[in-house]
Amino acid sequence: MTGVVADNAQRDTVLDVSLVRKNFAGLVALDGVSLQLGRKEILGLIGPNGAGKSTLFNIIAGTLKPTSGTVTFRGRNITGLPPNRVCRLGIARTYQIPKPFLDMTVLENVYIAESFGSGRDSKVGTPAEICDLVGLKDKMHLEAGMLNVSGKKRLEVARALATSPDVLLLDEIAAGMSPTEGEWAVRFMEKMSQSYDLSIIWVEHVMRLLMKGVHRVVVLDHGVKIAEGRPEEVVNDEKVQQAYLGGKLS
Amino acid sequence: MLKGYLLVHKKNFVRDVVPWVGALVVLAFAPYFVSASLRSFLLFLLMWIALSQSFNIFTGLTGYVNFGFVAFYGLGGYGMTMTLLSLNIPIYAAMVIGGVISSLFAFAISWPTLRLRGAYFAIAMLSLAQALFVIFDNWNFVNSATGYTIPVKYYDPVLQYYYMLAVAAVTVLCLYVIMNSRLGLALKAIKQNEETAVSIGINATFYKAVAFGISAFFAGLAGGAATWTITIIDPPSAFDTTITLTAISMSMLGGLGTIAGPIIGAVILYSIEHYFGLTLPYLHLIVFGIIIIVVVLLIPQGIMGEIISRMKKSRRQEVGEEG
Amino acid sequence: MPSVLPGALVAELFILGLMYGLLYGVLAMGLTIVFGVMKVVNVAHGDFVIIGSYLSYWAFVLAGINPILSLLLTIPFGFLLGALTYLGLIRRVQNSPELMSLFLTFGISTLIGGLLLFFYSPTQRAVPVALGSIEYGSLSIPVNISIAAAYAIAVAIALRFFFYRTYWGKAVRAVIDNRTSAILVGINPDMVSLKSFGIGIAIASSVGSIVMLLQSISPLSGPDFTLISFVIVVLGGLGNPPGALVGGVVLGVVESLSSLYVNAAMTPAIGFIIMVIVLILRPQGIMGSRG
Amino acid sequence: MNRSTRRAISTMAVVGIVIVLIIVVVAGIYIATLKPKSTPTGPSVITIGMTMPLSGTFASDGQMSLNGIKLWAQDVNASGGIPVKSLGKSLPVKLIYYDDGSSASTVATDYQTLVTQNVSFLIAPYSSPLTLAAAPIAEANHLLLLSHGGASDSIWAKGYKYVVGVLSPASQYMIPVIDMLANMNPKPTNLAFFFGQDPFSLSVMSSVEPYALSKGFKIVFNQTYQETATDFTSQLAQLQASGAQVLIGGAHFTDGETIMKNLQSLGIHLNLVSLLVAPDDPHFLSDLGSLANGVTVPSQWEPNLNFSQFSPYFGNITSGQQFYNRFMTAYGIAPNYEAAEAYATGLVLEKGIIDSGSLNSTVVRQQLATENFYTFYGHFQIDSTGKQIGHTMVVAQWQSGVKQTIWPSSVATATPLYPASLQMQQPSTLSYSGQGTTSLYVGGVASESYMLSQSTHAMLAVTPTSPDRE
Amino acid sequence: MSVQGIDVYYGETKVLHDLSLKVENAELVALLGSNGAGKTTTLRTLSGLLRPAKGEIKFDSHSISELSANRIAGLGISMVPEGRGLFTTMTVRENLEMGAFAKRARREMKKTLDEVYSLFPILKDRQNQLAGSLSGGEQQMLAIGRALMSKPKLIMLDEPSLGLAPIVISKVFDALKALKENKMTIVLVEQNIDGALRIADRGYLLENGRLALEGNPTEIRNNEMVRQFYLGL
Repeated sequence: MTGVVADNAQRDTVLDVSLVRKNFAGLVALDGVSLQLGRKEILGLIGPNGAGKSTLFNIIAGTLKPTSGTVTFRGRNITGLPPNRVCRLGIARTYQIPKPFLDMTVLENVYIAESFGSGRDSKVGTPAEICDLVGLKDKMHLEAGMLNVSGKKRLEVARALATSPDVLLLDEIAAGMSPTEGEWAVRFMEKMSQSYDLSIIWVEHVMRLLMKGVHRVVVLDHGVKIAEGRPEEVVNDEKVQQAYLGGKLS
Repeated sequence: MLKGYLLVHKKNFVRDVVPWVGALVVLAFAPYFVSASLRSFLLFLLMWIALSQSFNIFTGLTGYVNFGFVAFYGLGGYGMTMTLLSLNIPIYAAMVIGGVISSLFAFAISWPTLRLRGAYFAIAMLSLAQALFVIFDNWNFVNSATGYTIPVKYYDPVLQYYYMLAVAAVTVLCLYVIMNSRLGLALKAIKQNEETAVSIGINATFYKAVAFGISAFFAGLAGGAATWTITIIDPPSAFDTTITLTAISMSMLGGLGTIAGPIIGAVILYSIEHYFGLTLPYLHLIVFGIIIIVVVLLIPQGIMGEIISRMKKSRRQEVGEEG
Repeated sequence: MPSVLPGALVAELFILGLMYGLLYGVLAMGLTIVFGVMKVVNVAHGDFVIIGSYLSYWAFVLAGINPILSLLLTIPFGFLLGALTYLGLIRRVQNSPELMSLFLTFGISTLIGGLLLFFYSPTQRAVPVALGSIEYGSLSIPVNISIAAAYAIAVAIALRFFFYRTYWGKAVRAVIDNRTSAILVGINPDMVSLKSFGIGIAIASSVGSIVMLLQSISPLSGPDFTLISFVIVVLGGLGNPPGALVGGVVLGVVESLSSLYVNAAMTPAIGFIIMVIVLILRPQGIMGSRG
Repeated sequence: MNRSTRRAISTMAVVGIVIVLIIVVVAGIYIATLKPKSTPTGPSVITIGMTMPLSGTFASDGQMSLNGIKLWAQDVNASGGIPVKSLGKSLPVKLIYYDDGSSASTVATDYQTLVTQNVSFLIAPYSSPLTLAAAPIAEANHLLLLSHGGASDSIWAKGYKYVVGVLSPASQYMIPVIDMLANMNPKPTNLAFFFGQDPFSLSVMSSVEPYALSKGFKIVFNQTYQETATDFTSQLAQLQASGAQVLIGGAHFTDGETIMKNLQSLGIHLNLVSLLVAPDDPHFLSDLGSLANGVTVPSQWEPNLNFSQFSPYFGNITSGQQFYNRFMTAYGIAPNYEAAEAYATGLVLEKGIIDSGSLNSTVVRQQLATENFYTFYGHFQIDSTGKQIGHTMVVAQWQSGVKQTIWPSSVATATPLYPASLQMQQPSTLSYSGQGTTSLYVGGVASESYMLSQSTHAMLAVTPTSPDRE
Repeated sequence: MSVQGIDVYYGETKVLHDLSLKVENAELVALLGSNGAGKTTTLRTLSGLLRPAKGEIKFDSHSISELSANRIAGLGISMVPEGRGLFTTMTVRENLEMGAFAKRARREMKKTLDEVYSLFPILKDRQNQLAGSLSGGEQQMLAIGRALMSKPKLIMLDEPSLGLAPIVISKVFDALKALKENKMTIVLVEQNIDGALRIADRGYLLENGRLALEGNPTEIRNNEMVRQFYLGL
């Protein structure tokens, strides 16, 4: 571990992923990955295609069971719990390819998430307020299937927020958004994190944005954590450049 | 919860409720002004409405196609008959027990079967119903192949009509309540995207099993009421795959997942079957087959599904792309 | 139930079960190929068997053609019928959800049943061709069942040749394996589907000819054959042709040997129960490899 | 799919829906017109209602029965109708019948329809379950229900007052076969029972089993089977191993023929095979050829029976042969006992109406309780429950392509072919011309004739090589 | 091949916006861009698996935008899909035979087979093994070999380096280089920019379904946008 403590928010760890390993029919997708997420921290998770980011997300969210290793959420071992239990405990996720309930309106989508979700009173607001927050107020009564990519991504966020989470797993929220929208996403996440005591793990390929939005970055390659630290440090790391670009470009 | 959802939907109670109550009132007074033959036609039409609707409660709301649906009908019929004959309790109580037995069976098999998807689930359920048929046919506890007859002292066609009307009405009402409840919301989410549903905290396994059990309960009630009317029950009639297939065809023709759909489907198909059955013996199978083929090829969503999607389309055109 | 099992009887039952199993296994192969290529569960499979049976029956009655010879008729006729059914109906639901094809073929099954009833009345039909049995020691092996098994083996070999030695056969396997890649190498999936459906139905209706040697049939027997094929296909893994053959043999032998302990009326339940157990324990079937 | 085709298809969908709706409306109107037209001046016809299984499991039996009843109605009307004393005139007969598709629930609806159509009497559908489904409706409406094809004894054990059986109940079916076997020389010792798992066959089995034991037979094989099974070889191989000399069993049609084909392919040697229902059907011969030879069937009636010497005798048809010819001329196919019992049902009703002079079901039912007479079908007499006790079963056997009555000896037309095992292993010739079975049904009406040609007769005439003994 | 202003939708979502490209004969063109930029969609559209809603794709001056994927393959456009898309239940040799399914190629199959074997000798050793049992690198070679079997005029590869060890990656790139030298026209989608630019003649950089940059390898290397898109800084 590069051992950089980004800010004091990290001191109390909300989510602790420890030595997680996952094999798929002989292939090693994750090889002993550990990471900690602090309270109100926004952690970037990056790595080239096939590095194991999605696998890690799926393991935290309960969709996959790790071959070995543990996931601890606020001191409680949640390894191998089914996704619905994980969500009710307070970990929400978005999908890289948006998976809304297509035939329902935007508001219904959010409403369902709110009414099941964590089972507590929503700390973010009513479904309508959440739609407003993510900028879908005037599209609230449209069917989710009719939204454009950016709208669907916003809906993903709204749905995740409606479950009243403590930890938010964001998967490529900015891909498909315009640069201005992307800037909005960065500001929005920062605001959410501060106002609602939210910790975020953020996977994003639009690095320009990600690097502005996160406090700390973890880099995966071939299922192994190859770097961790502040964005500007990580970018100049030689291993990272090798993994990303196949070598130093210029 | 219900309140919040209704806010989202802005239900029009006058438009939504009045026709149903009207239909119920007409049907309730029907025995006083229609002939016995029409009453009997209506009775079995109500049975098919109840059956296609209880089929719809599970398959329409979850998207899992239950090809062994008749098992619930048969178990309800047997449950009703056997409790009636052995315990000598009022017939409505026996019917409820039949429904409960069928429901318990559904819960028992939900764990292994609901893990299966698509064609596997369909084939597994089909085989399960066939296995039940063979087992009942050989099982002395249920009087094997001979089955049971309901004693003539219970014969009362008007009362039978009202019971069937009650079963159909309660089944339709139950579907309405489910669709507007937390359970319905969860099922709707599961049907549209099970993965997302689970990711927002919905326990899909549990809700599916509940829907399965409710569907079985009402199919069992209908089976009990039908057995009372038909007066005999034996394995070939109780576990007749044709019943499953007819219920599927009816709800599919009308539109799975809608309230009015299975009712419309039942009215159309049962009328056709009754009409051709009376006049052209072999032709009704041919007509039936052609209708199914035409529906699949031309209106795969069923009549109500087609109407709804047309309404949506025209609304979309009003709103314009992306509103 | 005999307290001591005579070895010859057990051996005979085993051979009978094996031979019947081969025939039904081959029948199920027709179903499983169609599923593998198109993801279509053909509920009308058994009804195509009956069509073949009736064709053989009339060939026999009108022209005195032996059911074995009428294979020459039912195989091409089945293929043509299958191809036409595919072009006219199945093709239109190929890309819809599995459910739709299930409904469609159910409609076809109902239609065929109705048409057969309309034209042939509900009476049973059989052909008076007797072939006797081969006595071997204390074993007596029926000739007609042997012919059925021989035909099944021939079909299995022919299919194996087709799948592993011919270009189109390999193309069928390629489509089953990876549809997108198959298209990308230039295989026309519609042609493959057409041929597979033709082959599936040719198998069904030719088995119908063989069935005429073994038993009596009626227009309503179709669904019975469909059910047997379903059980076998699930045992062997949907979309897995060799699995279907294995599934058929397993089912045939188990049912035959179980007749020593179980009343015949219970026998059909054995197949269903095995199948439900297999589905629960190994949803991919006995031969399935995916974990 | 591009937009224009999609639009075309939805247009077609709308057209489809409209067509379906039209059909429904027409159906509705049709059903509405089924309501009785008011007849203020008393009945001008005798209306008799029934359903028949013209499709589904019992379709072939239903078709035969319907033909029998229709023939009776024709004959009655041709002779000027039935004289009704209370009205002082003869009235023609009108039949109203529907297809019940072998479904009990359809029977329940259709009989409700029938009772609103001014029917005076009801005739039951073929088969026991369907008769049981019709019975409560008849009972509740006080209408006579004559059963011609519902044999199960349980029908008369439910306390119905209006259900009258014309045929011998199931418990009587195999009794004469056992009697016959007990008289055979050498008498067989080991019997095998292989019945279908259905109410009728089980009912037959439950009475024949104790009866056979009481006659000193040993039952060495006893199983039941599902009618839908496609082969019975593994069970029959065990039957063979059990050392059984006689096979008694069966259920209906397809299964009976399949049992025969399986027996033949296994080369099983049996002295006698007696199966329910299937061998009585003329198809049994055309479908199985020489394999049919020697197979026996318990029968309610055979064409070669003649009861005209008994008194009192009722009906214009005086002999089985006469009925056979009459039926052949009308439908072009040979009648089986189902056709005969259905025709006889008409005769029983006719006799009841004439003797009571009334069209009131209750009166006619009381009259029938006192009747004791013969028709070409045999004896009629019922007990207090309405169950048939007068009529007796006979045993028929295929001999050289002809179905002969072999038991009881008082009415026998031939001596039993016993042991009859030899034909079982004779491979029939592959060049069989098969002219016997070209009965092509269109919409349930036989359009081509069933006729055994001379050449077929000659070919099937396999001379029994074993001496006939009795 | 030339692509003129195509729009492509996934359902109702527009994923490619007015995209135009050109591929000259015997040229190796690299399509670059971060995840979700639209590279794979572009390839799927060119191979006929997706239909452009607008615009035209021309190959040898014939329009192919309306042809089905198997027809396009028959014309000599061969694609190695992402994840290789092998027929895992068939042998190596059968996979290669399937590659030559198009009538044009089938006649010369024997000859082509030898050529592929000489390019990737390991495939010959493994010819009777099931494709699913090969190692990742061997599978990638088989996928390329299968594409070559159709005697293509144009070959398109989707992320051939994905999931491979660095040594194997360089082997794959060497093979591509060899192909290019044999006058094969190649379109390469890669996230390994360095490797791709080393062998490419020209490159296109996509971002959010739009063309962001076009040029020769050196121009792209020196453009700041690349580092920004990939690394954000």
